[in-house]
Amino acid sequence: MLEVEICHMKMRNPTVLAAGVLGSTSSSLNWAARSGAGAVVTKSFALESNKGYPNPTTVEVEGGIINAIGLSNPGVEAFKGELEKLEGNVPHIASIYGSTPEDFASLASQVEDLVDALELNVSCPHAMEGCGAAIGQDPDLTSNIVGAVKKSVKIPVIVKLTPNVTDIVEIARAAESAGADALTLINSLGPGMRIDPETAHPVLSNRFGGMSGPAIKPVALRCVYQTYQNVKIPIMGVGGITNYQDVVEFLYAGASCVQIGTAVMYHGLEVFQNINTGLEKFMRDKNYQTVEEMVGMAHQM
Amino acid sequence: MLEVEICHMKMRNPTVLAAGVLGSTSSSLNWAARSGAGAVVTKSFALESNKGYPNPTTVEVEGGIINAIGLSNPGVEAFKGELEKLEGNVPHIASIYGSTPEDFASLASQVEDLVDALELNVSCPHAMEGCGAAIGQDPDLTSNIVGAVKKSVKIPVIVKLTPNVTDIVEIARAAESAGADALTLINSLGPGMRIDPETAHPVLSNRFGGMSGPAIKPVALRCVYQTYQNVKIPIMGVGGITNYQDVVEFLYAGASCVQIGTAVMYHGLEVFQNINTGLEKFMRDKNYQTVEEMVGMAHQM
Amino acid sequence: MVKDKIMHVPQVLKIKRVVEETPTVKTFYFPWEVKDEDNNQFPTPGQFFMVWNFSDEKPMSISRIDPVKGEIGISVKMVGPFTQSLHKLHENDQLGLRGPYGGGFEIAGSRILAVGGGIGMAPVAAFTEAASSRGVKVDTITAATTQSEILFAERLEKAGASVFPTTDDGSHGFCGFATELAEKLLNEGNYDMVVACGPEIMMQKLFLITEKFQIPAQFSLERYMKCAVGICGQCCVDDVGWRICVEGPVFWGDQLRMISEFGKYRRDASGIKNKF
Amino acid sequence: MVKDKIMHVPQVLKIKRVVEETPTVKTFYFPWEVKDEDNNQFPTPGQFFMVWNFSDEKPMSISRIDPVKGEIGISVKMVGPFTQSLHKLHENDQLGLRGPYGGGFEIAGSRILAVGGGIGMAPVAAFTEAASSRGVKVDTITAATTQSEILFAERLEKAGASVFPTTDDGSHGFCGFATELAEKLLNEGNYDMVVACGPEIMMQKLFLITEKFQIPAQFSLERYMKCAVGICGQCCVDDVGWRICVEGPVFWGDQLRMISEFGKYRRDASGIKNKF
Repeated sequence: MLEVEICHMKMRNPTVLAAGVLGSTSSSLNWAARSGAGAVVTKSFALESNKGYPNPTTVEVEGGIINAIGLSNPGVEAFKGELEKLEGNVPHIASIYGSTPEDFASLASQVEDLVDALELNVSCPHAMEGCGAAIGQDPDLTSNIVGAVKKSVKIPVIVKLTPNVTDIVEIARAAESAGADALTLINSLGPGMRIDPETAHPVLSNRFGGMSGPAIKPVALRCVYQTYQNVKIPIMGVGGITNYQDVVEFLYAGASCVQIGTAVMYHGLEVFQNINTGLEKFMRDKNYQTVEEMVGMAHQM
Repeated sequence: MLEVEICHMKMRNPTVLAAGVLGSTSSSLNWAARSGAGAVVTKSFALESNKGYPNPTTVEVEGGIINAIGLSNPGVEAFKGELEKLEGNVPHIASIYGSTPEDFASLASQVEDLVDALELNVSCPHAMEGCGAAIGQDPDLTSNIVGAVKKSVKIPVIVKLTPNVTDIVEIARAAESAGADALTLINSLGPGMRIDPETAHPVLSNRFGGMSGPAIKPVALRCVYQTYQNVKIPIMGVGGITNYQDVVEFLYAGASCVQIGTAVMYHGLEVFQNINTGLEKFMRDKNYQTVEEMVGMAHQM
Repeated sequence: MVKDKIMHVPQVLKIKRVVEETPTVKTFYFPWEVKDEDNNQFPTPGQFFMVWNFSDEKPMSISRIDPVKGEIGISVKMVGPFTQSLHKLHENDQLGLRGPYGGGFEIAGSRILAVGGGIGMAPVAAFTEAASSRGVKVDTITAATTQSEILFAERLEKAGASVFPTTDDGSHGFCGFATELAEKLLNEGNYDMVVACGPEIMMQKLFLITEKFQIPAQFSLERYMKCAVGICGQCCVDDVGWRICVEGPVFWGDQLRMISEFGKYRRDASGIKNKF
Repeated sequence: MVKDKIMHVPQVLKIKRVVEETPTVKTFYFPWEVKDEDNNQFPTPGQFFMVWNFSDEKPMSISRIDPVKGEIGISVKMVGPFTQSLHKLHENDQLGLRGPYGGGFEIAGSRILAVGGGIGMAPVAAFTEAASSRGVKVDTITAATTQSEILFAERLEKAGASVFPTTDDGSHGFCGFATELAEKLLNEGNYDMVVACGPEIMMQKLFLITEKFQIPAQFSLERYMKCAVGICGQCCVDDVGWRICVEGPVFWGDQLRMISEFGKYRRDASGIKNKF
């Protein structure tokens, strides 16, 4: 009943472990799959290793957290060792980042055989120089990167977009035109900041960090709704989802499935099973046969 | 001890009633002043009357609310009747909106004698056609409007900016170059959306509404911090402030004073007095003599 | 983080049943339960809900509160497009309820005169039942234009109140305005308090009468509403600034003295003043 | 909305006093009170704080927990730039503490062997005091390279534990590794449980010893940490995936069997594996 299919990937349920939440090792990805996730996305990795920012890299705020981990990763060579050990009967999606179309294309080719799809992280609000949101805020750059990756691999290419732009629809259209097979909306919001009132120190070492958690759900939902009206490719909704009602909202707004991240902080990996159980009950009560029936329903209202 | 001065306006404390919160009548503005606000900003008004959007216009979300009132107002002629009845020993700031530089200039001249300053609302994320954030997302339009208003009035001109842009600093600089005397950061965030899971209906009649409340505080704080580094004119910080610690964060980030809005929903108008009491105690503990000493301190860390 | 209690969201409920009270008034019953894990409160008489029909949302008084049956009733008079759309609804149709909002009537004293004019009878009925069930003697004036529009008379008799119907055209009960009957009863009886809801002109007259009798009185006011959570300022009243949705809708007589616009004007959706 | 409980924010506190434990270890005491209105919890032995010196933030074990005095102690061994900067701090200087995080040691059984190697004595000391105060007989091995580095011996004797110092160079107490002494004591005594914290190589040997003796044991592990709230994945251990900051840092021996990287390697800030 909960099965969905996105870019020809069959998922047993519509809940996906979001990029950057655990996911830096095969161990944690396999654990998420065992815990009930319908698919898993790795933490973003690049050609070279990166230690990320000094701590503090995460601090709580009202309704969520802000983080500036800074895309730490051991580099593609080491990460391939992780990808080789992926288990579980779920689609595995590799999140990759870089600063040029060539970076992205090279990464994509190197891991194509080890995963079921790619998610291009062109939208990290706390990436270091030349990576991250700077790309996803520019339709041309986005388009070039998507085009380069599409040329170099056959597996589905999903593009994760930042909400921190004047018009997300413009970027979504650019990604679609360049051949993206699906979109993930949204990466973390803001960025935001927290200052310690005792000392006047910005808490994060990077000062600014991307917001995630329930507080960003309304914005994520609007981005999904707006984008659904303007593109044809499927959307993975992400942003503040913590319970099955949230999933229902995202499906109604036009997401074909959802990603879950910060909820793991509040509820642990059990959150996947809890959401799926709740969603199944809801669908029975409402006489839905498939998740797909619910997708985009808010647009008929 | 709490006194501040912004654009030569003396305020007994740094807490200002934000535009759009109560403020549609002299009665409610006077009440806010009596309740301890250091200054008050009116609800935004325009040349002509406007009923705004149908209800629902407000709904709660995690850490705040989203609203799409739609800039309802009785028009400048009727609103002048309200401005004439303003009382209290606090600066009165008129928030105005329109769709052209001429609209803004005309409004400004008409009310110049009745208030101490103007706040230009070029940033409402749920304004009707041609007003609102569409202006504040365009540096040239913003610049033209600020320039036109500056030419037509002598009282200080404050510009309220939207965070819903790729780069808020660009807009802030445009406003400053055009002669703005101060900036108010930020207008409501997003916009965001909420969908009823029972029926799939978007809850707001306008579907999208601007987010306010504690959830947006980290983004507001980052906007203030970032803008403070790039402009010389003073900043009024606004976004999710509910207690004196929040005020301290905004002062440290670079705000010269703060505006308070959605906190009135949670705590009533007593929020002004409570914040001021807390702030004064904090300043005594920390041996601050003036609020000004605290402004921008986070930049020295 | 401990999960927020989010309260200001319409809760979509199925209509349990519809009662046709008069040719122009229907009462819609909804299940209403208060569980620890959700954020519902049981309303008190005088509170209101924002009622959402999926295209508009308006404040509506609660006319019946039954914690034992776990239901509440909202009575709607057909006066315009919104209420017309509600009147078309049947059992099992859905509506969104947001609230309850505002403060209710205080129950005090041992003999109370309750006055309801037209659909103003909705909160007065809920109050009459609540006060009667606490052993308070309540005399309730239910005023309407004509006999067929008299509201809740039987129900309130059953609750133990003395019901005094009055019609403008004299077709039933006392012939004349509610205020005339109220003055008569106040002259005759020994009341501790008056509560009232109805057209503002009626309430203004009644206010003057209660002043004359120096009897404490509570009045439920109505204004155009948007947010209902105390921030949009739409329902603020001159000159004191109070919000009908938070400080109101029920005010004591001495509070009314500070509401200079009472009986004079109200503002429309854009904020323009309309005289009564 | 009921205000969130926001817990994962550094709380900036003034150092109450600094105790120089050894030439390389200082204990920093902080006031710690648990009030209803704030979100502090009193930590339990084995839990850790993220300690923020305003330029970096690292996990540090709690070495002393005193709810009566309302204070906690964090013992820091000088090993690099971060801990060097901490060692420069004095009374009334400030540090940020975020936490407490992770699960602590469980106190069970009536006779316990506690083993601490080097700065691993920090949580073992807190555990020894907590268990002793509950009437449990605790024998605590405090292991160091040399006599001057022996930690907490006197303090733990006072708490009622039997303290067994051991030094690599034989300058004090038993001469040899903590694991050799532990094996000797396990052979002689009748223990219900072992708890341990120290270099992972030491713990791995100790784990094999406890397996041989078939005695239940708890071990406190350490990994590079970033978020400490269970989402960044930095401290996840192979192959089971558990997070040291949430499922750990203390694990039972049979849990350790599922942590294949235990004693073999750990990941650095970028996620690259470094062998022990």
